[in-house]
Amino acid sequence: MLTAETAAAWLHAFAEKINENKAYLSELDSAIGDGDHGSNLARGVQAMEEKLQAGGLETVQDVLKTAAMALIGKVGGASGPLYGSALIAMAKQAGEDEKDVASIVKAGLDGIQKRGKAEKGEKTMVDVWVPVCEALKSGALTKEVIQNAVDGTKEMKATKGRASYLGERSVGHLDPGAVSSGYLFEALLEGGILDE
Amino acid sequence: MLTAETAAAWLHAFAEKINENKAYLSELDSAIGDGDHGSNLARGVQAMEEKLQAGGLETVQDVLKTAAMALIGKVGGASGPLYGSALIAMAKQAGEDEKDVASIVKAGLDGIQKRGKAEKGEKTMVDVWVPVCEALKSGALTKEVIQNAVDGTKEMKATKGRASYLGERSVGHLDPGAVSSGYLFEALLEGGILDE
Amino acid sequence: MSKKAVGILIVSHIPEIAEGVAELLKEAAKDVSITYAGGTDDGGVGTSFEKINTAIAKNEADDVFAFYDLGSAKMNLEMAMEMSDKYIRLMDTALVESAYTAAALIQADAELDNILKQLEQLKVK
Amino acid sequence: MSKKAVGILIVSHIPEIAEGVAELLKEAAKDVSITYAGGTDDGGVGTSFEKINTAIAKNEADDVFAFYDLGSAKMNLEMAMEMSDKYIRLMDTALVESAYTAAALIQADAELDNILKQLEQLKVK
Ligand SMILES: Nc1ncnc2c1ncn2[C@@H]1O[C@H](COP(=O)(O)OP(=O)(O)O)[C@@H](O)[C@H]1O
Ligand SMILES: Nc1ncnc2c1ncn2[C@@H]1O[C@H](COP(=O)(O)OP(=O)(O)O)[C@@H](O)[C@H]1O
Ligand SMILES: [Mg+2]
Ligand SMILES: [Mg+2]
Ligand SMILES: [Mg+2]
Ligand SMILES: [Mg+2]
Repeated sequence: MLTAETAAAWLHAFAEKINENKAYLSELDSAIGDGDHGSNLARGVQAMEEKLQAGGLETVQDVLKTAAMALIGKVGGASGPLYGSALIAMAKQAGEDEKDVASIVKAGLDGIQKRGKAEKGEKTMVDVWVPVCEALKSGALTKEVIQNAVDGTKEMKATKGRASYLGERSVGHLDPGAVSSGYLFEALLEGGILDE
Repeated sequence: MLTAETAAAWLHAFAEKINENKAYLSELDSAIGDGDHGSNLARGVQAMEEKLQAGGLETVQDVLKTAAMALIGKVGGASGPLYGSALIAMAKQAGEDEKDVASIVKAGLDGIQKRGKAEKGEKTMVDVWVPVCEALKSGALTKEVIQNAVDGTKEMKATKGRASYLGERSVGHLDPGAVSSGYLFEALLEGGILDE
Repeated sequence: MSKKAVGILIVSHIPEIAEGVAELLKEAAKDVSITYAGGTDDGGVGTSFEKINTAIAKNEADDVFAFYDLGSAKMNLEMAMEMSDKYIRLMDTALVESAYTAAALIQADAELDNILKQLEQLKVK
Repeated sequence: MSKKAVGILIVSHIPEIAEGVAELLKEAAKDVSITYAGGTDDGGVGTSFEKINTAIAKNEADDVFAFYDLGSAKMNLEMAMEMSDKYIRLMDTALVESAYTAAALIQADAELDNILKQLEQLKVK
């Protein structure tokens, strides 16, 4: 169940995955971007962890909004406003119904798309969020769904974000933002939030 | 008559006029450009004077070429490569016939146009060089010809150089490079080079 | 239109670019309010929502042309715009060239329509 | 095409812009030779024929894309080009955006034709 506590634990697990894979994320970004996705997010989640640990957050909405502000303030790259917009939209939706994880994540996707204007198939984090939203809706989110979505970005040609400068040359590489979004949803699964 | 001595004297008189009118030229450039034409040329003619005074220049070609290199090296603005290209072309033509001032100045105009691609009527120094060349050819260069050419730039709309960013807003102001070119030709007249 | 009515904001991933572009513009537009935000909070490569907010607030105009280098700067700019009371015109035009054009035209008291028309031709994003 | 076969030259009126653009490009193109010339000989606003010559010479490539900010930089660049043995491709494209595009594509081993085609769309001068 999603509560202020499990939401904080979810984001904490996400932060741990980012920290563990910081070098890998930047390496992926080196191939088709500017090589900073890992360090951008590591900087962001560190600020997020500090805010979350400060405590005093009583609702899911509070937790998500606090995380959003930290990421917006600290990331420095495109992923900052994108994850930030996702979390702001998710916080707002959690204010409506903090138990409905599928609707909350869907609101996050809408936030990302409002900010970045990317559609499915443009080799961005959207290519993970879309199938995850679908799977959440039908109660069928699994590690495999996430992994397939992440891997699916490999053969895509980037038409949004920095990788789009490379055109055809972006094909054959995983999208770093898709990989980091994969961590977010793995952390969601592992946190048991979706269990009845 | 144009000789190494009178050519150096000509350029020296030009330098003096630039120094005297440095503030005015920059003020003109403030209205439709970036306000540095006077200081650009002052820097250039100072370097030119140093080189010319070092001596050892035996032909008109030597004098003009030395002046060219100094201006190219030091001016820093568009007028550097323009006056520089003019003087290089003039030096080359002087190598053919150092007495034929009309042909030498015409070569200078060609050099300016090769470099800057401006035609008559675009509110640049070309609008002074063209009528001066015509007057030199028919042996009728006067202060009035020069002054009319300079003043004529006032009502033109700039379509080349920095002033072209202003479009219609450039109308009503003298072109600074036209004014400085006016000084060059006044110095030519005053130096008695054209006298039989 | 007063020269102070319309301002210019420069956003870049690199502090030196943001500052340098403002300097270039100042040469041709000494009376125009030009503010800038470059780099992340700690001066690294990237953009900072906070720095952009500050640069918007510091601009003396309430109607501001905003120019940026790359897409991620744009997203931070958009977030800041949404939180500002000022009218920010986000331009998808060539950073240096279009900011210079706008600055020179504002300085010369050009009409807003005229400025917009000129900038349209510099759209590259 | 080797990454070192094609280089990039940045020319600006402002030293900080030239250096900053090179820094921005390096993030996405760490193996590409990028040299720059900004400001006059004495560090003022303008361009320097000498500095441009040096930046051309220092570039490791013999085939160099050259990007500039404003027209007077272009004229100095052209003079320097005429005196260099290298093949300099003078681009009338958006300085920051097109230099970034070229750098990213060279780094990714894109074909020269492809790079030229992409840059064509960024022509603003
Ligand atoms: N317009 C967009 N819409 C959705 N996601 C995007 C967009 N632009 C970039 N991204 C995501 O952001 C990731 C890059 O993030 P990051 O490296 O932090 O930013 P930057 O490109 O500014 O360095 C990409 O891998 C991609 O997933
Ligand atoms: N393309 C061109 N062709 C001919 N003359 C030009 C051209 N561009 C600029 N000029 C001349 O140069 C003058 C400006 O010189 P200056 O202020 O030294 O250069 P900048 O514009 O680089 O600051 C203009 O007044 C004009 O006469
Ligand atoms: Mg990146
Ligand atoms: Mg980045
Ligand atoms: Mg000037
Ligand atoms: Mg200048």
